[in-house]
Amino acid sequence: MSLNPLISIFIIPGLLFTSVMTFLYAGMYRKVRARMQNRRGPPFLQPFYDFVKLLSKDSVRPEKAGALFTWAPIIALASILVVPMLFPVWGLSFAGDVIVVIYVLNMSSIMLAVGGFSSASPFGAVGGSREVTQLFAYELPLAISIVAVAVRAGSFSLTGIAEAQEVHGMLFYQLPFACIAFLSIVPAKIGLQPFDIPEAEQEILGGPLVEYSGYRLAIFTLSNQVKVFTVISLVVILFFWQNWWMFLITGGLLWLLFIFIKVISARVKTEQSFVFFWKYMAVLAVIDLVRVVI
Amino acid sequence: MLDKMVNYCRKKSPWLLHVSCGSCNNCDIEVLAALAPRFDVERFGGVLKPNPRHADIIVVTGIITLKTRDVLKRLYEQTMDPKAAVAIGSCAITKGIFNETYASYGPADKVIPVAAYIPGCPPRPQAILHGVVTALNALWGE
Amino acid sequence: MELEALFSLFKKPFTVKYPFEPSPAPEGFRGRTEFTDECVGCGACAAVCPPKAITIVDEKKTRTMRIDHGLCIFCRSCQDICPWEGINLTQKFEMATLNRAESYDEIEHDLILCQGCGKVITTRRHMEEIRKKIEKVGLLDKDRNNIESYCISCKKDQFAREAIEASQPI
Amino acid sequence: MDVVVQFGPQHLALAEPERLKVYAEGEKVINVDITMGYNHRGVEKLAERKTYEQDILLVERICGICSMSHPLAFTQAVEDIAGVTLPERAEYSRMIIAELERIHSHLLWAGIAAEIIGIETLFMYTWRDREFVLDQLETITGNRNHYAWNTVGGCRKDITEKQIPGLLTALEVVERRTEHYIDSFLRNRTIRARLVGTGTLPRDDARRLCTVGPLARASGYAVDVRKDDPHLAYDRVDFEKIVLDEEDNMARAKVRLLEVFESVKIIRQAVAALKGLKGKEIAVPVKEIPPGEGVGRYEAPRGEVFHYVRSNGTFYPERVKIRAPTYANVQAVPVMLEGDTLGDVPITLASIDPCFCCTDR
Repeated sequence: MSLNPLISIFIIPGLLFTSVMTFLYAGMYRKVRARMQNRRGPPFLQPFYDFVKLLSKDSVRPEKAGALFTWAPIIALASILVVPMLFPVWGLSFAGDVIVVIYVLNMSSIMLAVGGFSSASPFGAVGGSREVTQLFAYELPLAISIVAVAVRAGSFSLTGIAEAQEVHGMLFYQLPFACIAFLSIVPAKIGLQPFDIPEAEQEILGGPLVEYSGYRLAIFTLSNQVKVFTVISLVVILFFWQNWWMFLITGGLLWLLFIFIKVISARVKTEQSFVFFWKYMAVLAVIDLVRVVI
Repeated sequence: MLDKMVNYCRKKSPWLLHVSCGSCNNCDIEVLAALAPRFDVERFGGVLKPNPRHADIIVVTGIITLKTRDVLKRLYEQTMDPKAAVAIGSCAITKGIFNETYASYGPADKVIPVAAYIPGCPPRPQAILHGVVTALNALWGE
Repeated sequence: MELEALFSLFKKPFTVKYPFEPSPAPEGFRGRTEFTDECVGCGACAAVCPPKAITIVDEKKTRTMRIDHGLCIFCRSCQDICPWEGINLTQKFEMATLNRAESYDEIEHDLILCQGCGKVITTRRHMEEIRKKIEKVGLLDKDRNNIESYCISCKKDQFAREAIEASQPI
Repeated sequence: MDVVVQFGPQHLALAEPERLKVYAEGEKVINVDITMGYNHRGVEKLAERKTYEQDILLVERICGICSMSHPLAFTQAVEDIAGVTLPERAEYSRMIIAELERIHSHLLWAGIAAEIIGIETLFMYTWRDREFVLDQLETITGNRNHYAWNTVGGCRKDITEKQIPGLLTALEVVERRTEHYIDSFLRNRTIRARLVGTGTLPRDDARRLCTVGPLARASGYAVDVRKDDPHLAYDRVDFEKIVLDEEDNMARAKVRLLEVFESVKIIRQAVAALKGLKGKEIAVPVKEIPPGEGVGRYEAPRGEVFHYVRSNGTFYPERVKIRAPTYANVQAVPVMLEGDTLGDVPITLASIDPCFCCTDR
C-alpha cells in the first residue's frame, strides 16, 4: 500500500494532505458550531486567515520564560505531524507503529503542558498542571482500548489493523465498549467541551497558551488543529475502517458528532473528568480487552 | 502580493480584547450582544479573546478611572503589533456625562492611541459593527 | 437545547445581514442629535444638557451652536425642552468616525448686538420669534418699536435718560 | 503548593474591572480577596453638581443593566421629599419598563453563567431571545438600554396603544423560551455537574451577611422589596416571591429564571390595567423640591437598590447616597467559595450576578 516514502511524507498522507484536511476540519468546526448556535458564522477559510495573521504578528518571549518556551510549540507540531504519515492511506508502515502513535500523541499534550509551565504565568502553570492531570485521567482507557484493538486485529501497525478490518469488517462491531471508551477520550485529547479543562478561556484565560503570541501561538494553534484531524482519523482507522474514501466521510461525520457534543455540553471539573475516565471508561475498555484476550 | 495577502488576512481576522475602564457596563453588554447570534461579529472573523497577547483590536469602554489607567496602558503594551484601539461609547471618547468627575484620568485617547471612535450611549450593536468594519477598512485597506 | 442545536444546523440563521443591508432604528429612537432649520439659537438646550455637550460660542456677529456627538448621551432632554423643535434626535446611529474632530453638528446664527454697549442680546431669529409672540398678545408698544436695538441694561439707561429729559423743564 | 491566581482587573468572565485574588492549594480554594473601586466614577459627588432632572440621567448611567432601577429609586427619593403622588398611568408604565428590564437582566445572567461554565450555545440562545425584549424596549423608550424614561413626578413618554401588541408577542416568546431554558439547566448533565452543590451559601450566612435579591431568595431568606415595601403598583398586581432553599448555584439560576415568569405576569397585568385607565396624564409637574430628606428603595434584578437624597431647597441635591445590591452580596463570595475548587471561582462569583459598576458608582 505504500508508495515512494517521500510522497508519503510530503504529499499523501503527509504534510500537504494533512494541512489541507486540517484547515478543512477547522473551518468546518467554526462554521458548524456557528450554525448550531443559530448564527451565520465566519467564512470557511477563517482558520487560514487566523493562521496567516498570527504568523505576521509580533511574538514575545516573557523574560522569566523557560528554555522550552519557544521549542514547545515546534516540538508539539513536529511530533503530531508524524502521526498522519503512518495512516494506511498510502502512508508508511512498520510493525509497532501504534505504540509510536500513542507516544507521539502524548508528546503534543505534554508539550502543551511544558509550554504552560515554562511561560512563567500562574495561568500557564495551572493550565499545564490541568493538562497533565487530564493526561493521567484519559491515558489508561486510551492505552487499554488501543491494546484491545491491536490484539483483536492481530497486528500492532495501523496498516495491519486497517487490513484486518477490510477482511473481517469494522472493529466497531466486535469491540463496541472499547470504541465508546476511545470516543469519550477524543474530546479530552483535542480539547473540546466537556473536557476542555486545560484551555478553559473563562477560567484561566486559555491556560497554557496564555503567554504565547505571534508565530509561536500560530504553531501551537496549528498543532492543536492537526491533532483534531489526527485523533479523529485514528478513531476511524482503529474502529471504522472500510476503505480510503469511506475514511474521509466517516471522519467528517465523526467530527460533526464531536462538534455537536461540544456545543451542547458544559465544561466539567478536573475531579469529575477523573471519575468519569477511571471509573467508567477504563472499566468499559477493560471489558473489551478481557473479552478479546479470552 | 504577499503584503496584500497578509493585510487581507489581518482584516479578516480581528481578535478583540475587551477592556472595561470604569464604564456603566452597558457598552460592555452591547459589545457582547454584538457577538450574539443577532449580530454575530464572527462573520467578520471577530472573536473575543480574554488575553492581550492574542488580541489585535482593543475595545475600550468607560471613562478611564484613575485606578484603571495603568491597567489599560499595560494591556495596550502587552498587545502585539500590529494593533489598534477602538473607543466605544461617549464615556471612552470624552467621558460623556461623567466629564466633570474627579475620578477620571481622561478619555481613552489620552492614555493610548485610538484608531476609531464609536459614539453612542450606548451605541447600538449595529453601530458597533459599523464602527469595527470602518476601523478595519481604514487600518488594513478596503 | 440539544435538539434545538441540531435543528439550527438546518434552519436559517438568526443573524441580520447588517452592514450589507440597512437595519433601521425604530420610530422614536434616540440617535444622532441634529439641529433643524427651526432652531433659533436661544440656548435652552445647552442649559439642560446633562453632559454639557452643546456649546455656544459667540464671535463677533455670529453665534455658533455645536453639539459634540462624542459627549452627547442621547437623553432627549434638549428635544424635550426646545420650544421651537429646533433640535432633534434622528434615527441615524452610524456615527463611527476615525477622526474625533469630525463628530459634531453645528448651526450658525446672526447675532444682534446692543447698539449702546455692543453686548450680545440674542440671535436675530430668536428676536423675530419673540417679536411674533409679543405681537400676538398685542403687547408691542408702537412707539417703542426697537426692542432689538438695546440690551436690558442699556434699555434701562435709555428709559431713565428719557424720563429725566422729559422732566427737565422747570 | 500554594498558588495565588489573580482574576482581573481585565478578565473575560467578569467583563468589569475588578480584581479577585484567589489563594489556592493546588486546585482547592483557601481564601479570596476582592479588590474593588476600579469602577469608581464619583457619581454621588457629581450628582450634587447637576440638577434633579439631570441627576436622573446620571444615576441611570451608574449601571447599564439596572438602568431603570437606579432612576426609579432616585425619583422615589425625590418624590418622597416633594410629597408627590404619581398619576396611575406613570406607575404602571414605570413598572412595565422595570419588569422588562428584569427579564432582560435575568436572561443575560443565564447566558453569562452558561458561557462561564463553557456552554457557549446556551449563551448564544439566551442572548438571542433577549433581543426580543430589547427590541420592545427600543421601540417603547427609544434606546436598548438607558431608557430616559423617568422624570420627577412621572414619565417622559407614554406607552402608546400601537406598541402593546408587539410587547405581548415578545412576552409570549420569552415565556416559551424561558421554560425551555429551565428545562436545559435542569436536564443537561454537564450543567448539573457544575452548578449543583457548588457555591453553597447556607441560610444563616445569607441572613448574617445581609444578602439581598435572588442570592438571598435562593438561600431561603425571603426578601423582596416589591412585596415587603410595595410601591408603584406592585400591591395591585398579583405575583409571587420566588424562594428556594437549595442554597447552591443551581438554586440561584432557578430563582432568576422563575422570576422571569413572574415579571411576564406582572407586565401582562400592568398592560391590561393601562388599557383600562382613563387619565392620559403621565407626569405631575413638580415646581420645586422643598428642603428635606427622602429615601427610595427598589428591587433591582440583583436585589435592593437604596437611594438617599437630601435637599436644601435649591435645584441641586445636597447629598445623594446610593447603596447597590452587589455591595451586600459580594461579601458572601468568600463564604460561598469555601472548599470549592479553582474552576468554581468564576461561576460562583457570577452566581451573585455581580454588578461592580453599581457598587463602585
